[in-house]
Amino acid sequence: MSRLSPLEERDGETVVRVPLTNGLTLTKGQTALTLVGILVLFGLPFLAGIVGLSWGRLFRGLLFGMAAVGLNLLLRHTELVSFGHAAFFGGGAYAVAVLAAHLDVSEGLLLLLAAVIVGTLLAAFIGYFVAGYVDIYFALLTLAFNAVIFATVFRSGFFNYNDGLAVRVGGDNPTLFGLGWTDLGYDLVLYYTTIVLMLVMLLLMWRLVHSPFGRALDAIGQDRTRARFIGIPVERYVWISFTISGLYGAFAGGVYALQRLHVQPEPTLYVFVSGEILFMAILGGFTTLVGPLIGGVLLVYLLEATRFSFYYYHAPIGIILLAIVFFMPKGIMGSLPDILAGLSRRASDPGLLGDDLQTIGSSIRRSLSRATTTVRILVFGVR
Amino acid sequence: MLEARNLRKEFGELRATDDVSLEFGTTPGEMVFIVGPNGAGKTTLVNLLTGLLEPDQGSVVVHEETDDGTTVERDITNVDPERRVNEGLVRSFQIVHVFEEMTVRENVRVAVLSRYDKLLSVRSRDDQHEDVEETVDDLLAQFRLEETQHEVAETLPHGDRKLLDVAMSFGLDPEYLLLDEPTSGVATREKEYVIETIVEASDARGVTTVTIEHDMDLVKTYADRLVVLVEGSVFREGDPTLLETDGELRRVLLGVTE
Amino acid sequence: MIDSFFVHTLNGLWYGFILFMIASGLTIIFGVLGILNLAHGELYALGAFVVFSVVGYATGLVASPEDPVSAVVFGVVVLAAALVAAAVLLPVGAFIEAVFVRPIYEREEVYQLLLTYALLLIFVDVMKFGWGTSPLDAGTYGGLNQIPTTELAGFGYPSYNIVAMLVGLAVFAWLVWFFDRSKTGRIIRATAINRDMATAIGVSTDRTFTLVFAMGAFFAGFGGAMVSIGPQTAFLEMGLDPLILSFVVIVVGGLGSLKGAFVGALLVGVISRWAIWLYPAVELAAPFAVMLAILLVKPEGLFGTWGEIE
Amino acid sequence: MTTGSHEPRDDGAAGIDRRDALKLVGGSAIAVALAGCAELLEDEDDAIEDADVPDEPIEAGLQTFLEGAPAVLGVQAEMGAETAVRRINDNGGVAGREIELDVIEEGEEALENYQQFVDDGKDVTFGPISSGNHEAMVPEINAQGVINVATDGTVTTLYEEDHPPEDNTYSFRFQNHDVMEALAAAVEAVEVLGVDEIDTYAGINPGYAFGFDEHEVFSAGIEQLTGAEEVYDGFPDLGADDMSTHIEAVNSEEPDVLFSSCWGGDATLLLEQGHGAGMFDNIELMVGPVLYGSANDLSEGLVDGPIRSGSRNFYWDEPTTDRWSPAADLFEEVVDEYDAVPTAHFMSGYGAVTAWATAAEKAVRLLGRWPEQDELAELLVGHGFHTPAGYHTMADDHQCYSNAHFGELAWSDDLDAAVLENVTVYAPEEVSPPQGKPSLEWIGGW
Repeated sequence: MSRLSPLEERDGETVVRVPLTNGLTLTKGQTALTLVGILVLFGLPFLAGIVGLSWGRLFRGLLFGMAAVGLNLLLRHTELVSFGHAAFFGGGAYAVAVLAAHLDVSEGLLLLLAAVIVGTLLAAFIGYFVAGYVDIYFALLTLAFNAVIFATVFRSGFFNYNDGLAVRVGGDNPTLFGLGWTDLGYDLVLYYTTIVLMLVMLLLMWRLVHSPFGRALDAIGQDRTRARFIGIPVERYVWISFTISGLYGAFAGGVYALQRLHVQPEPTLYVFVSGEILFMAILGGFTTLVGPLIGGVLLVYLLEATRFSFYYYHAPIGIILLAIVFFMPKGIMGSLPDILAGLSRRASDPGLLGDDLQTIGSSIRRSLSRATTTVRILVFGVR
Repeated sequence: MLEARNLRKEFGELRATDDVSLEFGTTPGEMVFIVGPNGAGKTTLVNLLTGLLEPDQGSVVVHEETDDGTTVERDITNVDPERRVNEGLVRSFQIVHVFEEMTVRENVRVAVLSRYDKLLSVRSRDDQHEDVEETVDDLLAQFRLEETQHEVAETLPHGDRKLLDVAMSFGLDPEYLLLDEPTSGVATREKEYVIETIVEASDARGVTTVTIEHDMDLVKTYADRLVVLVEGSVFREGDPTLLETDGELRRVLLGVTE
Repeated sequence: MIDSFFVHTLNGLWYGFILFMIASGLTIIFGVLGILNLAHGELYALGAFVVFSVVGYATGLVASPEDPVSAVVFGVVVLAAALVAAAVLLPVGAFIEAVFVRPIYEREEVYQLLLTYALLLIFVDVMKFGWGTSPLDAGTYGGLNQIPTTELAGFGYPSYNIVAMLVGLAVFAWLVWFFDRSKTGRIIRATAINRDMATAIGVSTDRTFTLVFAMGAFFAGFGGAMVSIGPQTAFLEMGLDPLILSFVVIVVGGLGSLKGAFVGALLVGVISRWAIWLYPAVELAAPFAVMLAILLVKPEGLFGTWGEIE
Repeated sequence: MTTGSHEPRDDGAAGIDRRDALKLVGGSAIAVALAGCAELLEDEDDAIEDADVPDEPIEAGLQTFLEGAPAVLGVQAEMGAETAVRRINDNGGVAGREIELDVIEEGEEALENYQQFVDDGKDVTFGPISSGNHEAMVPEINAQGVINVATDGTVTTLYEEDHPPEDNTYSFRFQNHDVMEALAAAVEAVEVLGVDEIDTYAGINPGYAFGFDEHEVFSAGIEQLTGAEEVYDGFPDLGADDMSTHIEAVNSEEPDVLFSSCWGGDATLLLEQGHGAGMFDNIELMVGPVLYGSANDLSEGLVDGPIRSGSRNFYWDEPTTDRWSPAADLFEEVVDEYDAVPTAHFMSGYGAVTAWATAAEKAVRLLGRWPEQDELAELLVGHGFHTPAGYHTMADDHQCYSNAHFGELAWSDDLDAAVLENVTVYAPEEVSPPQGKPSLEWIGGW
């Protein structure tokens, strides 16, 4: 099977085999996009400022996006909506904070490892109870677990209530790779370590979802009963995928704690953070691997930055989300191919633009007429 | 041999299965048809055998020949459905259950992966197991699904979906295959084709099949043995010619008065 | 101790009735439309803000309560104001359903979540635009407490709580009557059970759904209004916690079940008040612990029904 | 332990004359304006005229709670900061530089907001309100080196333990810390009821870090002073929708003193439900350090009963406005401009801006040029300045110390607003530990 050339022919198209993935391939276009993406990630600390964006904020966006990538394993494959993934993000973040604040552990990578272990164990624990549930019961059970964890941390002196814990031993930043760094050096080393780990984790997730196990999760998502009767131990597999999915959140939360160096319950554990992680996956495009990452960057950026530009800063985010629901039906990454195709068609045939205007006009007219009908219904009742 | 031993199941007041004792596969590879009027407890019986339901009383037992020729009994009454698949006990549903968003090939493949116990593997891509792919090819050929193998299951015509459902069951290498109305919803002219394909496949593999069927012409043509359920109990058991000869049976089943 | 137990239980019941008023709308919408409306808490908040404006006008029309008779008149006026405030939510709900929700019934559920979350965000700013950023107090609680209720039985308990419980009971009774007895209610139930069948016999599902959403919004708003004329203030984030608590209530009771929501609300109300009394440390976690316990033991909730109003 | 009704320390409440006032406040235009005595100013300020100061305006950022439940406090801080900026700009700016103030919602992201302010090139930042958010910010402030003067936002331990002066250069805090108000509440209770009358006490405090801290300090204080026994401590959620359970617990225990650090909507909810359930018939006295923070939301019925409230480092009518014109002017300005009564949080914003602006101007006079951040930070330590609330000093630990106020909650028909009567003023040293001494240790030594 193995050949030296990374290129191979498939269905009449030249595709690129990706190293370390046992034969997963990308089209030429996808390869180019991936390379650009990786370059952007590596250049981010230097590029962000040039285009007027905040690097730290983008970094946080990537972290929440990473949690969303984990959540997406459940959402896309087993088709389970989790409303409780902040538990693992926050669990990871608090593992770091507790070790640093109470046990004086100062090596960042050790802290990160602890975050992954604690968050994953938490996911395994919760997953054990929720794996047998589906649909909204699954969603609301995960939410309840999340809420109980939040309430416990929020009202416990050990976690210093809502004031949270600092990730600094004796007032210093943690060490990384056993070395102390300047503030900027710390941020850069942490960022690049994270990016490398993140790329590896994305690659692993990619392999996972294309493996027989990924296919089994798809089967569970599409028809649980059938899955059982072809011999899939459904609950055990859901449990495993729930745990893996929590691992991604725990990793992201751990890095978040190392980046922010102070962990509080509301930004990490509140159930609405769980909702946000879910929405990141959807708005980025949950049918794709990297969509949730993009969604994370976008939503975090919006949530943190709109207040600096707008007095009414909630509504703009709401309107953007509405636009995505209605005009990008598969989320940003999921809709990208359609949009690009549409754009190139319009480039070659400008006449289509007129049709677009008509479509928009008629959809607005439809909305208005629906709205007026509702008034009639209010007056005359259902019949 | 698969044995139902004094199975009983009640839903509230209703006794859906009432002390049913039956044996399937006394002759390996036999084709048993279960018939009976609506509400006779046919589907409940299949559900009890395959583990979708737990009986209130009685047990489900598998008899297996060991190498030295003796027979070993194993009680699987409380075994999960997914584990019963490992015992060679496989079923299909009255309403088609396939993985709607997968292609035909992927549907079959996931069943075969399960049979080869490779579902937990993450080391390789799902389509890179040569033994699996060969088996998938065989099944697709046998069920005449090669042409549609790259189509998504939800877009298939109904007859093909039924066949796909059965093909997946065969992909699990069953010893006993329980089919709940494999021809329901299939156009009359295709019914024969569906059953014919199933018969061929099970003959080729020596699979004991237990089929719930309403079409008495098909039953007459294909059954090795007949089980008639009425109001949860076994009413008749025997040769399909009973359908011709037993007046009471004809009255119960077909509403024919003679 | 016994007296305290009695008062704590009454407090729990009162809180449960409030929860029921909020959760009833959510469970109706979920039961019939199959949509988990994340903006439900904002509709509740909107009711609280609108009643602030309406009450200010309405109580200007009557003298402030000085004797039992004027107190009762005051109470009637305030309750009428709460109804008016909730009625404002009817067109709001209908508009939202018709313009935003209807186009996406066929889409995957997660988009409905994203959509209603977007609406939640927009609602916050609508209220910010309408009523500003500071908490507002309708200031009617003291007046309502002058209605003589428990004094007659020789024991002091806030009359507002008694009134709120009676109103909650009336809401429940009306909803049960509506879905069991009235023609429109039966049509809605039929639609919930089988949309295609309902369409086949000539029911407009569009209109049914709009009506149901509007009703859901009405009861959310009414809950908000009832809370706001009580001791609570109306403030911008007030919708978040009730939204989550409504989830708890409808899950405990069984999704889509009105009776379940009623029993679930009272259970959550009473158990959580007892818990805060006896084990103060669990204050924040109490409702969720109740929910976990019930769901892990009885997964379908107390009155488990799926996708239909019971 | 001396308590009782004090004259304000040395803010020259009575019989102030022009020269004294100018000398007192440092003589510069804005220092005088911010102290509320602009009409006293006569001379041109040569040192500042000649200084080498850039032309562009000072860019300042304030983050505070602008919406929702905590907006009760946050918006007051915003009004205060805006008022100070308005006064500065009307009087020619800080050494000629006007201040442009950006105000944004604090939310849960105080640290991120501060970073954005720095990215936006702010010369100075103010806020936040939340203590946890402030704690997260302090290291970042020191890393970035742009001075922040917190309007509120600290738990006692912030500068005592977590960020001692040797680790802290650029982070300052204007408002009194919570030890002062919680202890003032304990002392106040003893003053009003007498040591022998206090046998039991209870607490209803918001269930988050601030509430837990306040309860701990109050308990330590009242037990040290009276040997009273705690009979109930309840912690309703912040932004609670029901406190009936906690109130019933108090009713059944009938403590002599009820302590509550509830604020904003929680304070009004507690007062409303407390009145509804007859709670004030079951206690002798309620002391609440921040009840008056909700002054603009209180109605006549709510202030009824034996309730005394703190007002941190500022009560607008102390010294009374007829004796102290700066306070009178300020009160009038706030009512005109915002249609609201200023509370202690107004002074949080006002004082934070004043602390920085007066120090900056002092620096310009000393250096003959605009100061660098580190020079200004150094000058802020030990800096004394006036506001209409009196005289304030920024201590070595970067915490500002001012008088603490406590008074009886009452209703004014003239103002149609809640007021405090019989206000007691506590000097900082009476209710806060000396520099370098942890609070609880210090209380234990009373």
